[in-house]
Amino acid sequence: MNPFEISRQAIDLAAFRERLLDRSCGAYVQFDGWVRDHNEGQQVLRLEYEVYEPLAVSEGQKILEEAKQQFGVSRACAIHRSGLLELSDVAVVVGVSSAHRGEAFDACRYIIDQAKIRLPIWKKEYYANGNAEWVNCQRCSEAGHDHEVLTARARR
Amino acid sequence: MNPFEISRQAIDLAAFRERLLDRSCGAYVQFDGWVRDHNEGQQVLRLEYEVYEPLAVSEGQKILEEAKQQFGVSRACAIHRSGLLELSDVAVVVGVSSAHRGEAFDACRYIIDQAKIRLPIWKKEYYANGNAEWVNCQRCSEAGHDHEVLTARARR
Amino acid sequence: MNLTVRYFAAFRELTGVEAETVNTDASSPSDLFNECAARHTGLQKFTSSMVAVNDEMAGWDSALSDGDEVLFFPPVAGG
Amino acid sequence: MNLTVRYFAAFRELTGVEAETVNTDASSPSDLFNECAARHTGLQKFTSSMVAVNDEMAGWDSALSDGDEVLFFPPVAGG
Repeated sequence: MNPFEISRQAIDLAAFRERLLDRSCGAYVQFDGWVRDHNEGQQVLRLEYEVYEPLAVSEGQKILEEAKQQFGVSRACAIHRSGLLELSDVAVVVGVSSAHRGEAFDACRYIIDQAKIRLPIWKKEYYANGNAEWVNCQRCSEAGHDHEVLTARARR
Repeated sequence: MNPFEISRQAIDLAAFRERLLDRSCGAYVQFDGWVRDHNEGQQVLRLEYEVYEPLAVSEGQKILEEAKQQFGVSRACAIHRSGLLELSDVAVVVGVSSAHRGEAFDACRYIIDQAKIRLPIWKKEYYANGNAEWVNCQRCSEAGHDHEVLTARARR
Repeated sequence: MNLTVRYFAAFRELTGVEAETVNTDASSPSDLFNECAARHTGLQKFTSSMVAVNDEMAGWDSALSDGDEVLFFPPVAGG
Repeated sequence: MNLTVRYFAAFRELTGVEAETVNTDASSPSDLFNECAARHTGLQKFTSSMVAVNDEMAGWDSALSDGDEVLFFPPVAGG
């Protein structure tokens, strides 16, 4: 099984965690990204991930390998959803197991931070007012660039 | 249900996670401490946690509250095992949900770091060679103090 | 030379096009994007837009060859 | 004054005692520990040992009152 996957179905978290189990590991850190009911003052009803899968998978694997190399953790896996998601659905899960906890936290954070800025994945939020909007990457907002709103009418 | 618990039974991770779910949250970070098959060159067969429960619970709750205050996360819960544990068992789980991921990582790490040095919980490792040893706190080792080995013959 | 251009997410919606074949002398993805933007009203390169050539991430100033498939990515937002 | 002393984990195994009642003039947990260590061969206060009085964490130099329950904790190791 590929350590980085794109899934069109709901993520099976129990099965995901199984893949990280390792008797030599004392620490496991997991990050879940959940579909939140609001964003920048707007009430979100659901959202949609568009994924360019060939590149998302190869780039995702690169990120996992980098994390293992840089932090010396034993295992690292991630799954990202594509398609339509409802509130509270798991959009992405990252799991890292290692001998000690410090590097497990660092590696998990590295993976999700990199995934958000490097993977060809786009998120469209559907709002209570009937609009839909492509959401911009965290990096832009954090860097304080002009807010680049890419508005598009909802198609559904 | 108490946000911080001591459990004599195996931890039900799915039920634990349910308690952290929150539609206003986009991030969930979970730390598991697993029973590892080795420690400082010794092969570990199993281990035992002794917990002074009244104080562990009140101090554990304080730590969770501190994390919520300091990092502004929505929910924080933890369960620590007591009694005998086998390899790969979950010894402790910490879960944090919040609007964004940065503070969820920071709060989760704060909770497990504090739990390890403040809670009246002691770990005895049972080794392949028949010995058993009380393990000392991380802080001592990290501070580079003399290694304080509290050896005791295994009773079982 | 002939290139295939593919648009994703907001870019696809702004152009109304998923993929198109273009005959161009553009020397780089950056030049090519400007040509495409001249044809498609509303298409503009946002900060942190990315480009891939033949399924590999590429620089905006990299070289292009006949037959390349050029992918224009608006700012990504995974997770 | 009369105090109850409780030993945990390694301390319990080193003394062979879970709890004992002592009559003492010890002015602090630190003094009390030294008295106990004189009675129980092998008992010694390791760095980062902790003490609780009446189920509250306490300082080694805090005051003691008649009837207090004093808990001696060897270095903790949760998680």
